[in-house]
Amino acid sequence: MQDYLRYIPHTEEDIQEMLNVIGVKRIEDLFQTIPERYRLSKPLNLPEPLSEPGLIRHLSELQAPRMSQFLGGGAYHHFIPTIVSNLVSRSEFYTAYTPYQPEISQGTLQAIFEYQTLVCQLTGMEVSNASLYDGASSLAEAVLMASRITGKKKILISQTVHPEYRQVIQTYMDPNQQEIQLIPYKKEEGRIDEKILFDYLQEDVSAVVIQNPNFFGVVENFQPIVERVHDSGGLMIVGFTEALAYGILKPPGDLGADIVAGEGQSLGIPMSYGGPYLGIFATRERFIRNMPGRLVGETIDMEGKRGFVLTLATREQHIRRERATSNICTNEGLCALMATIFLSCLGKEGLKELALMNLSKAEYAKRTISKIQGCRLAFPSPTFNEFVLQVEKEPARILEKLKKEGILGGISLAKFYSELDHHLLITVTEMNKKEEIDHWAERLQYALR
Amino acid sequence: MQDYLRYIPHTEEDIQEMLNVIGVKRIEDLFQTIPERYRLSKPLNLPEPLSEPGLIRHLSELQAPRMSQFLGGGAYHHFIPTIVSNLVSRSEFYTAYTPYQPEISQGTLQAIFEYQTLVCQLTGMEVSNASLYDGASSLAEAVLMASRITGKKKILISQTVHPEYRQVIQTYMDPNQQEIQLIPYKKEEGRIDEKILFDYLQEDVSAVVIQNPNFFGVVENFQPIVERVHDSGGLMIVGFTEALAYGILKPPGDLGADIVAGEGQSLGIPMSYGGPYLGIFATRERFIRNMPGRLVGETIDMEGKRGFVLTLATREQHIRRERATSNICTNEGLCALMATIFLSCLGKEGLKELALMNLSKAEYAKRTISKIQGCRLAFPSPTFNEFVLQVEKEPARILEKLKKEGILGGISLAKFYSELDHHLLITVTEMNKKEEIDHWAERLQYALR
Amino acid sequence: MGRKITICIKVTYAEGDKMRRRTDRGLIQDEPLIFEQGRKGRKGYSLPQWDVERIEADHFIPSSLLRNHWEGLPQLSEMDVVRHFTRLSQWNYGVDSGLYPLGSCTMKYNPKVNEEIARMAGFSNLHPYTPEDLTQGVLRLMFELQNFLAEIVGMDQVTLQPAAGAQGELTGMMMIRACLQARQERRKKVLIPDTAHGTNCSTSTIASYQMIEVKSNESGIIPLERIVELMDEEVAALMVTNPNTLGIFEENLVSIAEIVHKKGGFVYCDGANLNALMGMVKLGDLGVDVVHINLHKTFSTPHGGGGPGAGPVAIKKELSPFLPIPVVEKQGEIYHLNYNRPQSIGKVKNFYGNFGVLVKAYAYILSMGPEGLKRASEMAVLNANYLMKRLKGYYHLPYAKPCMHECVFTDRFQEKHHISTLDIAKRLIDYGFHPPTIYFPLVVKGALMMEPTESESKENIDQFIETMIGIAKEAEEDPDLLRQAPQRVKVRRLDEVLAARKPRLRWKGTGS
Amino acid sequence: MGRKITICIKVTYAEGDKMRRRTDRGLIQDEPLIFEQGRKGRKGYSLPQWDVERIEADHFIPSSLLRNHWEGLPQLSEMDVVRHFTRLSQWNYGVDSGLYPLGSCTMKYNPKVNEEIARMAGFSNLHPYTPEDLTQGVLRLMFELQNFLAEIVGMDQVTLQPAAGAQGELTGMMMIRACLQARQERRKKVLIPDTAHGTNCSTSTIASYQMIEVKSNESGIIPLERIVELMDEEVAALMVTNPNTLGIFEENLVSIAEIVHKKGGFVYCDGANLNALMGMVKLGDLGVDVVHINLHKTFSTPHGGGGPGAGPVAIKKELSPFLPIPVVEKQGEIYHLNYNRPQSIGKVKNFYGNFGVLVKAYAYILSMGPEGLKRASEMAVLNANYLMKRLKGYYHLPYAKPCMHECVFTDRFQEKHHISTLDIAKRLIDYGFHPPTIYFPLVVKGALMMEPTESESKENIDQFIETMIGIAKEAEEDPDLLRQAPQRVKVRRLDEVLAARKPRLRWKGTGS
Ligand SMILES: Cc1ncc(COP(=O)(O)O)c(C=O)c1O
Ligand SMILES: Cc1ncc(COP(=O)(O)O)c(C=O)c1O
Repeated sequence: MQDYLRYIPHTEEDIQEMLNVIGVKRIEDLFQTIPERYRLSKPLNLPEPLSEPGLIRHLSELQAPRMSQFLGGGAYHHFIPTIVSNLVSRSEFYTAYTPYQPEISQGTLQAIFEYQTLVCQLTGMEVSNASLYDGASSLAEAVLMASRITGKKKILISQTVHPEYRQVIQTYMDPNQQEIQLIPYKKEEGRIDEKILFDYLQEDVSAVVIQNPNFFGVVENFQPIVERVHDSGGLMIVGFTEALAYGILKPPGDLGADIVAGEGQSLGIPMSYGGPYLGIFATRERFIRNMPGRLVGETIDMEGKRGFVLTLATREQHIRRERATSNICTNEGLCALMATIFLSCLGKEGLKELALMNLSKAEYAKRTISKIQGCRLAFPSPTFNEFVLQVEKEPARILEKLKKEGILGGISLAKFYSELDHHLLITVTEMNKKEEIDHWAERLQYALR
Repeated sequence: MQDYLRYIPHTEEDIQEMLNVIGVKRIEDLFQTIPERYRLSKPLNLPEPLSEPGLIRHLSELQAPRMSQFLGGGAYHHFIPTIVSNLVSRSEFYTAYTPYQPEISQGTLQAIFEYQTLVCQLTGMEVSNASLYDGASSLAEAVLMASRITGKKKILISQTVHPEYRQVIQTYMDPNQQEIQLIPYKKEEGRIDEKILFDYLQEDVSAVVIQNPNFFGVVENFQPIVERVHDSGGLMIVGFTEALAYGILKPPGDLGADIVAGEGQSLGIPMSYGGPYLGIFATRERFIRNMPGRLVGETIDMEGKRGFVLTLATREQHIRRERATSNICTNEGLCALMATIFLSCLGKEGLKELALMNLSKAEYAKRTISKIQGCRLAFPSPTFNEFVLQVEKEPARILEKLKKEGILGGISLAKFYSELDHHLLITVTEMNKKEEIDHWAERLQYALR
Repeated sequence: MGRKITICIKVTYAEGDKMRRRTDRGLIQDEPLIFEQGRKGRKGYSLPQWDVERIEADHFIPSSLLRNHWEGLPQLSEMDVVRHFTRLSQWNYGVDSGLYPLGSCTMKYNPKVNEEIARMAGFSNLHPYTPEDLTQGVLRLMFELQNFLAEIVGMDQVTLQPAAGAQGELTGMMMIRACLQARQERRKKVLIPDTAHGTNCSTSTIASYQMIEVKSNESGIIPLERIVELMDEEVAALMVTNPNTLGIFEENLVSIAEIVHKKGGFVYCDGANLNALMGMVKLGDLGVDVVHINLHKTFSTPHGGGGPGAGPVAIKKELSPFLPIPVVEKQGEIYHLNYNRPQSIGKVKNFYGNFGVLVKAYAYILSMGPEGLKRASEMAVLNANYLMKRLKGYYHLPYAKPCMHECVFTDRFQEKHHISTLDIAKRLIDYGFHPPTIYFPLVVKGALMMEPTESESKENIDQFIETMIGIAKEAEEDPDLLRQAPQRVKVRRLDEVLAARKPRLRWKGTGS
Repeated sequence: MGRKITICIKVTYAEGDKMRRRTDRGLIQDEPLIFEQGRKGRKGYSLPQWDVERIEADHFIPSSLLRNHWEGLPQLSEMDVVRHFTRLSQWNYGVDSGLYPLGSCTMKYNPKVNEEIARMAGFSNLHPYTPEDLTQGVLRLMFELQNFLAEIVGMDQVTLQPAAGAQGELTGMMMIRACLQARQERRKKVLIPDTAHGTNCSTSTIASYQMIEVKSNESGIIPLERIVELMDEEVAALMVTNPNTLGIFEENLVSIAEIVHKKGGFVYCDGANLNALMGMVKLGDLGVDVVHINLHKTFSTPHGGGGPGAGPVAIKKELSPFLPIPVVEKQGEIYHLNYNRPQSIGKVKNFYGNFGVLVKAYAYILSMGPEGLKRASEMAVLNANYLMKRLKGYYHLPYAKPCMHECVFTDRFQEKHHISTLDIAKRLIDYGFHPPTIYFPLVVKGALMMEPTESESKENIDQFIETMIGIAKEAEEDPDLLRQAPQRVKVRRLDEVLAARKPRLRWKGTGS
């Protein structure tokens, strides 16, 4: 079946005419520069092509079943207004390349300019780039940037930063150039232990990295930390996995953060089994030239009309080559557009209301299970839409039982923190209806018997 | 909850400012012209508004389950290329009104011009309008048009025309102006009985209406009829419910039809529980001025550039008022666009291939059940993708049994033809995989035991 | 080589910031007809795989009945088809492009979520002859929608079958005819005001009634006296549009209805303008016996560039026996389709109506709720009155009284500069607005009929107003700008006379 | 009042039918920034209904940690949001708009069906921490895609984790570093040809290697002798792009690889240009140890206006232990994610990669099959050679030899008319084509890098060719047309110097 020809318009006539113009006989003649003996003689070992309807059928069958979800930990189940997916489906947006030719890319460029502004408003920072890959790599870029700025080696990272984010930072870092010191959390609070942090906080520290809300869902209070970090000549880096929290939480910028880097998936981007997501990256104006990633700036055209262009490219790989601030080229443009539409649609009231709904639902869940035997909140500290539950039975067993009821009841923390071997990370969002939460609690109670 | 305000942008400030400009105090003052005592004092008795996610949840629950289908009879389950739904979702198409302002409607206008051309190519006729409501009303309009042209009363309609189409014709007709004579079908062939037809075919006959393929799926041979109709001074009207058949069948135009009117749903339009569909209507150039519905024509602009406009509007209600050829205004524009994209995408090869696949699958189904005890083909005549099966058990019972297996096994003809009380109309399209047909046949055999 | 063309975009810059959302140069792709493209052997499709024997048609069907040639039908790659229709779309203007004040058409915003919902497989992929026990959900949807609409217009029953307003009219008039026949009455005439939409007139003809035109009075409504004069036992019905096409509420309707009823006639109401009345007044309370509703206007289903729409008809009890079949009914908890209605007028359409459109209207009503719908009507009327107030003085207002959802101006003031309604309309295009409805209703010479709808914010309307004022200025200072308009779009004014004189209604090979 | 602007659209008419698909006037809506719109109290959203008690934040969280003010964030109705982004989209140019010969970017058609599939709820709504027994389908998809890609490039294993090409490079170089470390080797240098893409250079830096530039020879490829000279025990790897950014196949690669290997180094291949090779040759057979693949190029996933993409990395067995975690594995009939790989470089990204992009690439490969992919490469190369052949003579061709999927011209011939590559590129816009990649690769002065891809029909390419020839004529006869270009789009050439001199990177109240 040659249905793939719908993607390749050449008829046999076309091919002949073109070969004649080129002055060769056969297609193969065009591949002469490939050494004879390496040219493939037999077809690739791949499945025979599927028809369009066959393809649709096959892939529908690979889908995962619908479940009641209480999972978070870096990916969140939030409502996405219909217009978000509707508008990003405009082919002028998604079939375009990076806007290297501004005159026919003003749509993408203005949207990114709006995105950069929205990120500043959300984080309380002064400048944002046009996006990085995801929260984890964004945080890693922040760490590298800090070292470029301070010229120092040591990075202090709170243990309450998403474990996978820490892994990515580790990978990005050059063991010979940088050194990581993990800062433990207060067992009773689930928050970074400032005392220990302050002990490590010396002149040689390039940056302190915390996450807020942290991996346990706990709202960190890093105001006291910021000052000390600055005094010691280091930079304060604040990461996050749940951008929605800033609908009600004080933006890190207001608290003195130097770099804010985190995940934007909650802002209108589907969970898609882990990607594509949105790496948010914002900092202070004075650090612009050290910033990774693309930037869109406002300017005027030869008629004096306002327009937008990619700017400050001298930081980037295609100009600076080996001396660039980062190697990023393709970023997450369309996801940034989704976030832009999402935020435009919600506005300040909507974002606040949505955040409050997440908080209220999580608190409702806490109240509900507070009556249950065999489990307790691990940390009393304030949280946003996630919290850690300590259980008396084997977590894996509990989750297995809930799963049988069609519920993904939480994430077992054992694989991330050996000491939290009887702990579940529970996430509750606006998508969990009251009855759903009650049902979950009820099945949990049953499982804990 | 006032989420409906997302569709109504007025803030309280806006309202005040506007009222001030108008010079009234309260909104109610704008409705003074409505007699006091009739103005509603209490809110409409309707459900409280749903949120967007609530709405989505509610309507998903109203959906019907997915079934294995062997139903046709005027609505067909065909594959719709993804690009069809994708392209008609461009808001410039679907949020526009009828193209009364040609300068900013060239997209719609050129597409309709292409549609009109494609319909002519499909039916073998000379002119097509921009669409009517559906096959049934289209056929009714054909009958009215014939009377306008011939000035005669009597219409001869084959009993093999879709029963619901006949009902619609009946409704549209003025009992005082027109009169219907049903022409029976040959019991052994399932085709119109020419002899009886010819007996009725007198000078007073305005038109003869047949359907091809007819309601039994049988391919009619009306070539001999056409001549006689013309001799008697009447018009030959050919209807259809399955447009795809013309991928292989000789177009009615080639056989001398004067008006071709039928259903275009098979051309890329979803079944949607019966609508919206596409009323196809084509005729001869000499009848243009008597034609119902909108027409798009080619012309040039003041710079001599090719463009398209609505034309010959002097036939239409908004100009001709009570002397118009029809009262149609809004038609099925977007469905016509779907058909245009569908046909552009398939092209002549594709359409022929698709038609052949329908034929081959239906014939495969025939062969498969030919071995089954307790059922037989009611009519030996050639068919396209539908055929009538005579069964020895109670049809309702059989269908009920199949339904329990997740199969919609056919349509019982009893409610349409009292004499066909042990007959099922079976439809097989390219969407019925071989295994599905085998399964259907196997369950049918079981049900016939 | 080739000629130069000068495009004057003066005003775009002239008014500057005062008129913010303005038009600009745009790059548009020319695109030939689909038939002028493609090549033999190219394909843009993918069908299900062959899993049964492929047998040539003439094996089953006599070749005399088989197609032996193909005229036309293009052969393109999928991408070229996509580009073709993408480019065509870019020559269009929709509600999502900008303000679309097309009077009598209620071009309100079409919610995207409703489009998504209508596309759900359990609706779009559902065969109309699916057994009722599997379609309880969709039957419930239709049943509830019937009730919602009945409540909104204050009638007893509703049929969802008609595919559009005009077919709704026909259905309504057929029911009236059937009812009269059942009463053994033969009435020949229908009264229709001169402000009526063309469909009213043509519908009455198809329903085989003779139309009697009723002149509206100087304040734009039906004069009671005229009805008193004209109404007799020959008259089957009065067809009235309320609010009428001048955007004016028919104040005498109640008394008029009484007269009509006294003479045994019916009052048919064209409800296309229902967007002004939701939650404010019920047509049923005003003596209306039959009313059709354009879901593609009041209930936000998109117009699709000329359909599909849906024109449900609401009636008073008396007409119930004559409703088209089937009627969606509920018995206990079970919904079903009732075909057993001997007095029914039959069917006007195959199956049950434009279900895909009904889904969107149902979703819209559920999203709005009672206050939402009322608010919509209030704001629609507010917008129209605000527009009317601010434009009067610049444009001639034939009926100077508060309007409902739309208002009608004329080109009288501009005549002295030899500027017509058409020129004004075309100039609006250069500013990125869709023109209003023009030259309708016919009773108003050079009518400009404007319906902003509740979807438009004050800012949007202010921009439109400032543009209209700017155009009025241009008409005095530089009228040629208007006569030359539009200049900024793909094609300039088109030769409609040529189109009608020698109609080219299809592509005919390279000749075309 | 305001000024007039003359737009010359000479050539649009000049060449007439010879160049069919041409541009035209278009109506474009100006649209302010989202922040310059909206009003307090307006809303464009609808959240789930409150079904639990609504408690103010400060009840749970100390107010010192709560947001006390909002700077900016707009408040618009849903329709105004829809119009805003609809209008913005209309200022853009995508593959669906027209020919997009952006060299090194492989702007092929993005099949719509793949977009639909990626949107299926069972994929898009799936949480990454869902237990594996529920995600067997998606794990199978990833596992099979790994194998497909490995087969296509002739390598042993594949990781799908990298989010884009550059991250793929980093992942690959990290693995090489890790492998060397495991061997207790400390190598400091990486060899990179001067034709390389910027990401290769910056990646080597981030991987903390010192880059040594290798000059390419007069026929555009890496000279064997230079490698012989430069390769030593200090060199960790050679990063080569094949076909290279000149669209030329690196003929010496096999011998080069031998040398590199002999000295204990690795050959890293930038596979961004794989679209030329599918089914023709396997990079693995040429001695490549690591190669990254841009799914958003060769495998038709859309570029999204700058991402998301996906940059899987294929490797030879030797490097397997160092693959990022988790690795998708199959044991018996069960697919699972293996985190237990002690030597792994760790993770470069959260979770498993850009799954939504992977789905589209998987669907594409299944639609094409082995012959389809081969055909794609053949036609991509055919199109490029046809283009090169027809344009040479009109534009200077620095490397006059058969090319692969793309060809590179320069502005040398036009220099004498003081016309630069930039002028040519901008003039193309006026004709409705996206310009080629310009001023890259850096080794070519004033480069015009053209990659038509297999999606374009002969007619489309002929139109582009005729336009390029027409522009060459214009450069002689009327060079100002080029210097003034583009004239037909929303904005003319933009002041990039101003943008960089005083950066305005965000809206700052009415100031901006
Ligand atoms: C007042 C009025 N009545 C009837 C109609 C006809 O409705 P439809 O176009 O849906 O047939 C219209 C539509 O323009 C109208 O404006
Ligand atoms: C040759 C080459 N290598 C690497 C890259 C970087 O790929 P990405 O943009 O996906 O990071 C590109 C993209 O332009 C490229 O053309």
